[in-house]
Amino acid sequence: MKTDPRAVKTGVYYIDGDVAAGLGALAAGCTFIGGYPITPSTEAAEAFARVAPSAGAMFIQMEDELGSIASIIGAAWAGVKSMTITSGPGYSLMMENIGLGAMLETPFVLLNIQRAGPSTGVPTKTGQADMMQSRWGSHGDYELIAIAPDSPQEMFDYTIKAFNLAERYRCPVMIMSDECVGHMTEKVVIPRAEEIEIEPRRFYTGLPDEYLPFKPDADLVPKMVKAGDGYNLYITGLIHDERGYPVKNEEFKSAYVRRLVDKIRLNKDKIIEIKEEGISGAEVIVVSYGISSRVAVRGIERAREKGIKVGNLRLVTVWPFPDEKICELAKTIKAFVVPEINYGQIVYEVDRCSHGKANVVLVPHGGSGVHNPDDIFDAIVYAAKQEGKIEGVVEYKTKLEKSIFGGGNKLKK
Amino acid sequence: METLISSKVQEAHPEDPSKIGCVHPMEDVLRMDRIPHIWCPGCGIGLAVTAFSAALERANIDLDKMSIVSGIGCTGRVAGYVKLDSFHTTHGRAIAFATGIKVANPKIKVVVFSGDGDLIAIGGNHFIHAARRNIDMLVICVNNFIYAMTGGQVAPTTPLAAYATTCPFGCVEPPFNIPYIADSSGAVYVARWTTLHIRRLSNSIVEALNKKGFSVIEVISPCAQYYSRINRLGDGLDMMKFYHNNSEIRHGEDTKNLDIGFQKKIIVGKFVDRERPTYTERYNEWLSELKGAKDEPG
Amino acid sequence: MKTDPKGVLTGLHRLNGNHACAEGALAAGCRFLGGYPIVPALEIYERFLERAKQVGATFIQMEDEISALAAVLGASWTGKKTMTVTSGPGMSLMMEHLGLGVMLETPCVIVNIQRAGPSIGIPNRPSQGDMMQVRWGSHGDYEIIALCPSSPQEMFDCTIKAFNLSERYRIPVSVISDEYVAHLKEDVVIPPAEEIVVEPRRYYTGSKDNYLPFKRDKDFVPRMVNIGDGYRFHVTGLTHDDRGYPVMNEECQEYNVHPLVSKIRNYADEIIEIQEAEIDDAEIIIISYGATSRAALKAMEQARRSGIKVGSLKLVTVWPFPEKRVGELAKKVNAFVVPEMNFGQVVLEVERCSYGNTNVIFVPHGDKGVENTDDLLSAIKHATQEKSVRDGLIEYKQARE
Amino acid sequence: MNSIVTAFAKGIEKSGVKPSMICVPSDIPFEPEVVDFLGVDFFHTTRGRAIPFGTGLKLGNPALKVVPFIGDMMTLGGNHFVHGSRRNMELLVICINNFVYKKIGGQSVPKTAPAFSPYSTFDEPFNIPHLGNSCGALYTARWTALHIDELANSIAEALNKRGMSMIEILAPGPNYYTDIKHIESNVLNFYYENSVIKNNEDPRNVEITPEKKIVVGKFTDKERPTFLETYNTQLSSVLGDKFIPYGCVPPQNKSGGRNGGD
Repeated sequence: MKTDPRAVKTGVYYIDGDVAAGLGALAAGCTFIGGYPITPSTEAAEAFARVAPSAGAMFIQMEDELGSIASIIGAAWAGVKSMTITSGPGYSLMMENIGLGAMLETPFVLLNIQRAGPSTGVPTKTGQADMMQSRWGSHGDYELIAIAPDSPQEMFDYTIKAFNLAERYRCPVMIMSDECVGHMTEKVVIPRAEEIEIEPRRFYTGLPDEYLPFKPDADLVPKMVKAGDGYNLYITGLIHDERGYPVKNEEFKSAYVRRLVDKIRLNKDKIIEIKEEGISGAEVIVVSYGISSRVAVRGIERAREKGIKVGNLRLVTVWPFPDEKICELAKTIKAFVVPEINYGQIVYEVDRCSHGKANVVLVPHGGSGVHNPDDIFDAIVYAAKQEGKIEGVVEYKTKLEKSIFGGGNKLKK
Repeated sequence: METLISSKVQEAHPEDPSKIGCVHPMEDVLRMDRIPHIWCPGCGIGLAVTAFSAALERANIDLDKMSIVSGIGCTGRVAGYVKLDSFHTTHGRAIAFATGIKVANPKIKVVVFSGDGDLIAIGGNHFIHAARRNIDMLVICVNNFIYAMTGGQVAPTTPLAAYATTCPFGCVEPPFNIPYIADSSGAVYVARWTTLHIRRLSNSIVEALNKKGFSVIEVISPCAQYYSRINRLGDGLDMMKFYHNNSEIRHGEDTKNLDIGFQKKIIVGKFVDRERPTYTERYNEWLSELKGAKDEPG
Repeated sequence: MKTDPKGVLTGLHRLNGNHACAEGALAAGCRFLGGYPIVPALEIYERFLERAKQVGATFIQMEDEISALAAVLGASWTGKKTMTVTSGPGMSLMMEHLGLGVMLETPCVIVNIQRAGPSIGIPNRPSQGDMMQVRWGSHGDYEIIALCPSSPQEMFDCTIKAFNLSERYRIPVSVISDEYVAHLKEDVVIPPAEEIVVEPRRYYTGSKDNYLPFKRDKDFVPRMVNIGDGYRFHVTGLTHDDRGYPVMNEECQEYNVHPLVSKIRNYADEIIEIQEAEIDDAEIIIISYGATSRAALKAMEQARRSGIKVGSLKLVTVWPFPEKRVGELAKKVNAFVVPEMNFGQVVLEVERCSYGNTNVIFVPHGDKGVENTDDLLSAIKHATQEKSVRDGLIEYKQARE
Repeated sequence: MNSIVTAFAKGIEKSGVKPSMICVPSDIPFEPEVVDFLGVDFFHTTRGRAIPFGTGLKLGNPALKVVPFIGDMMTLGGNHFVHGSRRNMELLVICINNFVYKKIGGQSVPKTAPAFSPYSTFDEPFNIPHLGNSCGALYTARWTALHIDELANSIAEALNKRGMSMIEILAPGPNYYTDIKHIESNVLNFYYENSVIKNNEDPRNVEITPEKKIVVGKFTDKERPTFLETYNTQLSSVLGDKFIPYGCVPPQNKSGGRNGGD
């Protein structure tokens, strides 16, 4: 399906990632954003608020993050594409309703511009420490999709992709960006409306009396209708059957929640997007995402100059995680090096999926800044030199850590 | 561990007050090692803090038994500059945090000092519930009509048609009348002043500090950097002139008449002063009812 | 340190898990409960409130779970031992303040009686779907301690232990139980007050002028003072230095946040408590926690009777995860069988820590009743037939009637 | 609860609003049969979030009539209520209140709520109509589960009101954290003996206290532009022709649906 031309501000711009995401949302056909201001994500909301009135869209600033996310779930059921914008602390507040979104199989997009945490942390500086939260933050079992763009252009492109995935799989999609990307100003090319492909909502078209709100298609995704169309909907956050009616027996619970997780797990190959470069024949592979992947390139280049065969694997979709891909690669290489702006999150997934076949070196960073490429280079050199197998994640001690907590061993277990 | 802080950390924050080279008359209640503060030129929060500090000296309260809690935002930084047991907590939850302190140890005098976005937008629920319970605390709400810390977004206090970055074509939501909502949810003391009325504000704070129950003082304050700039209202001084010409003291005014329009008249004064049993009193009553004897709370 | 005898109801009692938890809290010296009612944790409030008047404890029912945890953190700084009680949806709302608790290094206990999720789910059915949430649910980097009791007696013991750990490491500690244990009635032995050891708060004792709220001891844990003691300290959820003043740079972020992680990671061995049974000759080990370990132990016995050498590893502390021990055992056994009442959470950690040395079989548990062992036994049989180590998890598929 | 449903059904009928255009976001789980009977669209949301959920529904499709049912008596959702009132969002909020004092009107009444109903025994309740009125709600009323006809009239009236309306219903209703068994049977009798109808009473004076009889009635009925009206006026005055008024043209009905032909 093509998008609405009124919503596409075609042209070449020099804008930051937040603004690009705001324009991307509009281009993707999003007509409702409920948000609450939080540094460093406000620019996206402001950009949307500026262009929305002339495109038939609405930005409403709700009273808090709980209200923001509840309102966009409501709007999605009223038939529009909706999104909210936040950062770490706001994201934590949204956790309960992300579960509701997953349970009601509501398509919506959540843009999280990560900042340094925990708690209030450093509001104006970058971090990547909400990655695990995006997967596990709400209670109960669910699966969702998370994307990590690394440039303003990608913020635009992947916001559109996020909406498409949300509609395709009827689940919340997280754009897990970070402050660096959000506030980075680069060239962004917004194509013409005809060139933007958007996924239509999976509307039900059969007989009204036969409609079952949670009856899945073959790919485990059910079809949706709009509130007010006379379907007499019964939608509940309780465990429910195909009609949407609450059920209280455990067997049904398993079956229902199993479908919620399986609709993502079984469609994983279609969802996952990774970018790889120099993988074949590599002895060390750098696994990264978001802003870290741009910093890593410098470290990789230096290592290649030294003659080390380094591959570069960038996770565009972080969740679902590419288990099999990592598992296969682990068998062919010596080690993975994982630079992250946190003290170890995605690295545990890499560690898990490498099944002891390859060493895993974490290059941590506490946030509030990005890695020193030298650290990544050093870690690659170390990983390439290592002959034996080391169990568990090896935490590389960065220059910054040494300068604060003193020298000691280069690496610590 | 101290030596482990890199030199950069130390440079960023001169620890030695002598470097600044002055002794402030309110040194006793302000953290001089944190001055200079982060507020912009023309901001009114400093005036509110001055009024508060002056009140502390006059209120005849043991400052060691006093705690100040702030949320997030420009005014949220106040806790960091006032030399009491001070807590800078999460966005909107200052009142909830303070409730815990007060209920767990009723001997502590608790002050919540925060902004309009923090207390009334995201923290609105805690505000009305603490008022309903009548938790014994003083809430000073600095109202500058905008979210200033994040760069000028619309707040639930932004007057209709005023501009803000998330309302680039004018605010479309009517603002809260903070004294009215405080009154209707059960606050025992409600007053409003502007940062121009610094002496009256200070008197009001002294009065409220000695009041038992949930007291609210709204302080209208200029935000020269965002609100005034976006709406072309001049700088801090212009706003003060505006307050001078457009505020009217009406003690005891019915709280429903206290709406603030865009650049309209501001009614200030003390509006509510009544008595209601506090949460701790009712809790103790409940305990003694059940036990037949009065129990020492907490 | 000995506990206050007022809170200890010494003797043999028949209590359900929730009541045992309330008794444990009071025995550990908890004197402040802030919360918001939610099924299936209600009985803890009821019990606590009923007993509050006898021990002089304070109770407040806040307007929501967000404020409940905020109030608990505030109360903790007055010197009281504090707790909040909730279930899944409430836990999700508490996530922001869990982060604040970690950042302010405030000791408190969060009891989460898990119910079936996601979202509202089924309020009165057990589940273990919040295991990863408690570890990863708040934004930013932190490490957490989570204890998982499997019986009312353990609810009592773990609650006391949770208070002790929270004072020792100055961190919010979760007791993450489930509806089954919470409503299970069994004998609970409450020892005399003299026998209950409680960890005292790590108070600062030096001069008032030199107090720095976040100056860390060698073990990365700073010392605390009470509000009202005249220290006039400042604490903030922003990244801060030793004085508690915000500093917005990379160095301070590393200086502040890395110890938050290290103070748990480096002392994981002291914190971790696991219970092993019949490990020595085991070919297959069931790794379980909480209510599922009841089924695990039964299955172990039944399997042993039929001649399969099965052992059990029960996680009392799920977080931090006993990486080393699981890694060691992985080399010795043919398979780990991991029953959980969810669709795969802690099993991912088991998979990670077995480094491709053994098969990991995941059993989604609980469909046929929490203590039913059918699925476990057939998973064990399945494990014995598995000859080579496979890549990734093997998920046991139940035979559906 | 049954009597409220009856009143709601009657109210819908009287108001002339088509039930299929009514959406009920609620934090009380309705029985599926009830929803079927009413013929509305029903959303059981997370605790306290019915109003923002309803805000989203309303703004997503302004043609809908959104009626949030609040069972938590403004505990979790208090903030959304005050902000919804301030915005004058077009919602009809029905707030079920099962709080009854231990003693009202000098008469001893069984404690209806255990210590953990939304308010604990030593807590005082909100004066909800006053709170709503002070924040800007247009229409405020309070009835008990006994006043079915009056309640139905109120609902019919409020459904046709443009703006935020609020009806508080005192009912021994199932609240989802209190067990039904705690609710003593003579509560209805108590309502009968202790309530007094005073229409147009100043909401200031309708607080529920042990000393007074419960005042019920329609308290306020004002007029004020709704959120969308203010939005459209303000933006078209600033942007002129560039502005596409929001919600004036009903969104295209792509899904077909039962109302497709209307």
